[in-house]
Amino acid sequence: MNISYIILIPAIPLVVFLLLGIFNQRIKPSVSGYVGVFGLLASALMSIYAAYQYFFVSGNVDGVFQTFSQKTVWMNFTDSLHIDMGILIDPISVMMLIVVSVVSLMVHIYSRGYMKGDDGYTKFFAFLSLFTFSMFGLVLATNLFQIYIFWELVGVSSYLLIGYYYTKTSAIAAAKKAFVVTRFADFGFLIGILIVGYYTGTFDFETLNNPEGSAILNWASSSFMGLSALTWALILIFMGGAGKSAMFPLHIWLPDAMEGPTPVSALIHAATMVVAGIFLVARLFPMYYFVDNGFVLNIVTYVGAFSALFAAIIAITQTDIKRVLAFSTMSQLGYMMLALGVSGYDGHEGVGFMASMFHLFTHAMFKALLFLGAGSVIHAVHSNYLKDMGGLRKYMPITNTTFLIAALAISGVPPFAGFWSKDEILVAAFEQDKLIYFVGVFVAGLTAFYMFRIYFGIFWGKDNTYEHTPKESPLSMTFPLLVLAFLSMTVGFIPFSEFISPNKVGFEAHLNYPLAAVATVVGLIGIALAWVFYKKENSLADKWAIGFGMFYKWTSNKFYFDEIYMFVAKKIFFKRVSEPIAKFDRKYVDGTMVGIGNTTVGTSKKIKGLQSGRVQDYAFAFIAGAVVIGLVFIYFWT
Amino acid sequence: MIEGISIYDVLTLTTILFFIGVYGFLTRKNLISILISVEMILNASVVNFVIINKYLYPDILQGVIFSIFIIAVAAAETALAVAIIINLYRQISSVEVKDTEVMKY
Amino acid sequence: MERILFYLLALNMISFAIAAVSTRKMLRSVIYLLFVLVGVAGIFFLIDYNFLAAIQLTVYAGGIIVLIIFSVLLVHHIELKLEMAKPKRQIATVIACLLGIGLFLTTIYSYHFNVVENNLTTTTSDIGSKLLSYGEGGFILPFEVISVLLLAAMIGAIIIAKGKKLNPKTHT
Amino acid sequence: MDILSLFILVPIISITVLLFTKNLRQARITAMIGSIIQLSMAINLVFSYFKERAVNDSLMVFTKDIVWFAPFNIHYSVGVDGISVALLLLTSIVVLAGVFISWKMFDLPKEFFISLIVLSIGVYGFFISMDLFTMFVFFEIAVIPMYLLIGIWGSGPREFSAMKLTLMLMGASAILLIGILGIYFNSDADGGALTFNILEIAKVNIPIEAQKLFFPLTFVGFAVIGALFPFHTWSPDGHASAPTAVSMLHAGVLMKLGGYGVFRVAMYLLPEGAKEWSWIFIILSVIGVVYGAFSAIKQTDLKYINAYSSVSHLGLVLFALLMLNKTAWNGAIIQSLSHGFMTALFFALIGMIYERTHTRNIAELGGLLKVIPFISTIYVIAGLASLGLPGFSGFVAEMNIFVGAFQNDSLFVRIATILSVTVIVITAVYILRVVGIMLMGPVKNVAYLKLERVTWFEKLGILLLLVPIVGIGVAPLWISNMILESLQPFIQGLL
Repeated sequence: MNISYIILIPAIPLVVFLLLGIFNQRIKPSVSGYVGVFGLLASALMSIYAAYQYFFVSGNVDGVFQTFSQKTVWMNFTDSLHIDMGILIDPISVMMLIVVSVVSLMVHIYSRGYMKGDDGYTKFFAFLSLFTFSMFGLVLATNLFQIYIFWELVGVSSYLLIGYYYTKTSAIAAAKKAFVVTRFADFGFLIGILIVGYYTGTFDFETLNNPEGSAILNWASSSFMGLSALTWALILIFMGGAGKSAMFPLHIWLPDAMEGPTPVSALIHAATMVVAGIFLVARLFPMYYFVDNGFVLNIVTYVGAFSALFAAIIAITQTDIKRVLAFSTMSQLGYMMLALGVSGYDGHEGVGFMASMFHLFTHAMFKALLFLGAGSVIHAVHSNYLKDMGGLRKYMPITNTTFLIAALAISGVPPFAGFWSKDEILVAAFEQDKLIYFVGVFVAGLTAFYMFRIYFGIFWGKDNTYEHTPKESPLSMTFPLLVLAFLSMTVGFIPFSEFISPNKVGFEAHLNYPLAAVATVVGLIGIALAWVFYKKENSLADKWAIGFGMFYKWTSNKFYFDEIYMFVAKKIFFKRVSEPIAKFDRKYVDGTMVGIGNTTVGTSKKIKGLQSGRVQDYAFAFIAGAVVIGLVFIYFWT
Repeated sequence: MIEGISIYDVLTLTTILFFIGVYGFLTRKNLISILISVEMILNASVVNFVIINKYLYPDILQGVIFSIFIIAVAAAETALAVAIIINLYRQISSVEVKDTEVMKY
Repeated sequence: MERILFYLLALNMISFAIAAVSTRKMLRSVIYLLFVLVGVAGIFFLIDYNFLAAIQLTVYAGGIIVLIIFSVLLVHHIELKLEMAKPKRQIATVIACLLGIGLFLTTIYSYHFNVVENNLTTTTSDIGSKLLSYGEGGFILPFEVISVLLLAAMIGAIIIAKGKKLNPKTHT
Repeated sequence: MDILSLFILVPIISITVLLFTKNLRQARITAMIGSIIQLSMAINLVFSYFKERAVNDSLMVFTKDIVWFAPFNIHYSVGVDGISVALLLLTSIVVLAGVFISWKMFDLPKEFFISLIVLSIGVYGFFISMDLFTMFVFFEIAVIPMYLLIGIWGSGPREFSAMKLTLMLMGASAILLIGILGIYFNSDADGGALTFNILEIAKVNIPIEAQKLFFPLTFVGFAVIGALFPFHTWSPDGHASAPTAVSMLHAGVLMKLGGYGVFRVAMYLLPEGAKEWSWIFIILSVIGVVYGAFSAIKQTDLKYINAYSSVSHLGLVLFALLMLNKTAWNGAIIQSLSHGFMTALFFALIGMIYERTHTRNIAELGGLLKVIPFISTIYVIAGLASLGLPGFSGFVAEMNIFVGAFQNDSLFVRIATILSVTVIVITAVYILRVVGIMLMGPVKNVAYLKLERVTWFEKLGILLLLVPIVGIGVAPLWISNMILESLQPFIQGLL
């Protein structure tokens, strides 16, 4: 298979970025919008073509999906260690290409309407292109270091985009937080990479992931604190992934990241940034599975499950619709992690891996749809808060319908996309660990509940009176909604297991009817509850909230995690570490140096005083000196 | 030779005299007083010259002659010193050491 | 007899010397010095250097002391008490001087002087011929140099003491 | 005239011409032309180096040797390898950028540019010398003008800062001189003559006891100018008081002399000493790395922030040099280059901001992105480069250092490495803090709305510095190969 044209997929957004970035001031906004959209359209078309080529024409040889790669040395470390730049084509990277390009294209189209009239219109498109480019580079990476490079670029693009409204203090803080938190996670990631590089002598995925390869066979090369070095490396790499994918406890940046423009939220939450962590674990899945018998996967499972539950609980109480969606993202990402954690490797055991990827795929579609729909609503009412909304179904029919579809999809109602992927995850969890399965089912119910809570809150509920009557958004915004709604309804029918599996051999996955029925029923219960609580304006919800008391307060404050982190950062690191160090430097280190200087000057002043100019003083010194010398001589001679 | 007096006794005397002069030289704050102390030191040394000449080398006269020279030089020196002191007094109306520190440093 | 005389002289000299350097009256200090000088002359008499003693009396006690007294009277207010050094400084000096005395005396007493017993009398003519002889061991050259030096000192003293004429303009 | 001596001759000619200039216009144009010639020579040197390297595989190329003072065997001996070529390029670029940034130096322009160029002579000479004594002389030549430049054209407590800087560097020189003399007097250990020539000394097995004794002296002597903790305190005050171009040259070039000297003299000539003492200096450099970064978080003066970040970044250079392997050394050299361009850029930008707003206190600034977008955008880019974003030179350097450090498998070094990796987080914090407070947010002062836009010479200066940062970051292979090739003999000497 000829894969050289695939290099164009990331290259086009890069060119667009450079073009728009450098000629920022000289390009008319209308032109820059088109440049961005058409650039990405080209990428998207190529991605689809590549997927077609790979999955249906030349990728599958004797039932095994081949891995193609092309790379060139970018930098040498040692004789064996080097960073390559290149592209790696295998099922998950091709799938990710589609996810990224389609969602990004939709976001681009949508942004043309949403960002109209903004000062930094061109800049916005430049950043979007940079973001897309970084994500393409990340999914196509051939080795750990390349993925790290693009990983960082993804981080910085998110920084730029979250802080897009740079005059808003909250946006600056959010951007900084997102970057620093993910950077902290990257610290772990980087050390993980260093360990892997040192013990295996390579960064290359093909070598690392080969079950018969040296990396996996010799994993137990050196041990540290009871675990092998590679296990530690994988834990640290997972830390990196957890940071980007907003897993507990590194999730705090995600809700704040809502400060960015809504299309950016859609992009971050659906297709780019957050799925990078999932993708990273999936990319290294063979290593995770074989090294130390999948020890690290247990961690992945529990972190994922806990994050899913934790986020779902918080989501129920949030009043900012974007924050609800943010926590729902975190919850769904927890799902994906969980699925990866419970997965096996061969044949049908790999259902978890497949389900995770499947969920990533479907989630990208409906989450993008949810965010863009929310954006459309926010665009109309100029507020993020549920209290300012209600009864909007009359004003915004298209948004209403598409949002409903997305909500149904995420709630796991058949036949929408979310149902299929969530079902596979639950199947995988059921086979592996019953506890995890129950958590999954419970989270599914919660998901349905909070999604419909905001759905009813926005489009039904009380009839708000609006200063400006909300209108349906323009075509440039509704068109992506319609496309994504269509995708959310249909992508669930793709037989994913035939294309994606850990060992790259397709398998048959069947719908497990009892489990599917349970999940569906739980979802429907959630929806029904939401219907009761929020369909009509009533005080039921408030009563329940009071009933939960303390717990409700904790939840709506996100269990005070922000505060804890702020405390650690501000009170401990800034106050207790940084400030003392800065003071210490000025006072003691610098003080010592200045002190040496001052002592010299002081001594010289003293000595200068000795040289008083009074002959008597000199005479005294002379005589006393002569006497002393004489005494010394006599003492030593006799 | 002094009957019953050894050279040690005389030298002890001159040593004490010398150091009294030194003490005066170091502690007095007035130029004339310092001059007095210097005279005392000179005298102590003159006595030494003479005594050593007399006790150890009675047949030559070097010590005596040097003493004469010393006395002459002392006289000249005193004359000059007094001249300087008077001049200084005319300039700054003081002969205290502390007032003559302009040349310090 | 001579021995007693010597001790008397020594006692006299030391006490007047101490008085000379520690009194706070200027004129007294000069007079005490005079006694010391006279004492020195006495020692010269004791060892039979009469000429030297005479010089000592005339030049020192007669000339220099008078000079100093005049200068004192010229530049000093007699009623003033002299300023002394700080006590700390005095003590330090005393200690240094005592150490110095100790040092000198140990050196002196640890050295054996080869004393020649004698009772030679030195006459003035001996000194005079020695001073003016230009043969071996003669002192004619230093003598002449001293003469010139004295002359120079005299002229110098006059010039310095005379000073500049006070400029009436600047004076007022 | 050989190609290397021109690097010293051309500045001397520039100075001579400058002596006859009458006003700012003439002075700056002369200085600019001189620096452009230097830059073109440096670029030419890179190409001729590659050409020469293809046919000549001796350690140093373009060598030239003239006896300077025969009794002590002191030579004017020059030669370059890939490392010096890279650093020469850095110097010439920073000097030219510095001239552009000082385009409006109204006070005593002639004297200013002369001092600047004298400084650059010292730096050029240092990088091309192969003779320890000559090297030392050039080192001193580079340090002295600093005093004048800060003391005369500086701001704030300039006399104090200048004095502090000069005294500390001079103190270091004194220590260094002992080290150099120690090497010199042991250079006849194998029976040859005493020599100052680095290449010849490298062939001699200096007695291990002597190495142990003189390594710390040499190391500290050079490392003080490389801002080794706790000898870094001259740098914040010096930077804060220095005029823009001087800060640029100082942080960008002069501080590199430290790392280069450590590498070329201490490490190369005294490898046994290096092995013996590395642990203590590893501790100090790691402290410097983390400590500099933490201190930077709390500073409010832009120049102080940058000075502390320099302490942190150059701490990494020293740390990498102490790792004693090729990858880390490569990283150290690239980090030197990268830091040179980056801090020079930072100081240039700070200078521009200061010129416009008359304050360097970040608390008083705000929303600059709106009023001076070009400068602010470049500041953001420089910040991102500084925190090690891929695509910029800092990333390449840091990764080389970390991977190299990780090749060392003692637990002590591992821990030190992990501690120094934490800077990628801390750096992010302080960079983003500045960006957040100073560039973003609402415009704090109405007067800022009328700030002057960027001028052409400022733009030129900025771009001159930005291009290599991006160049190394995007395509590191050529420079890393050039350096790696030159590192080979050093590594062999070490083993």
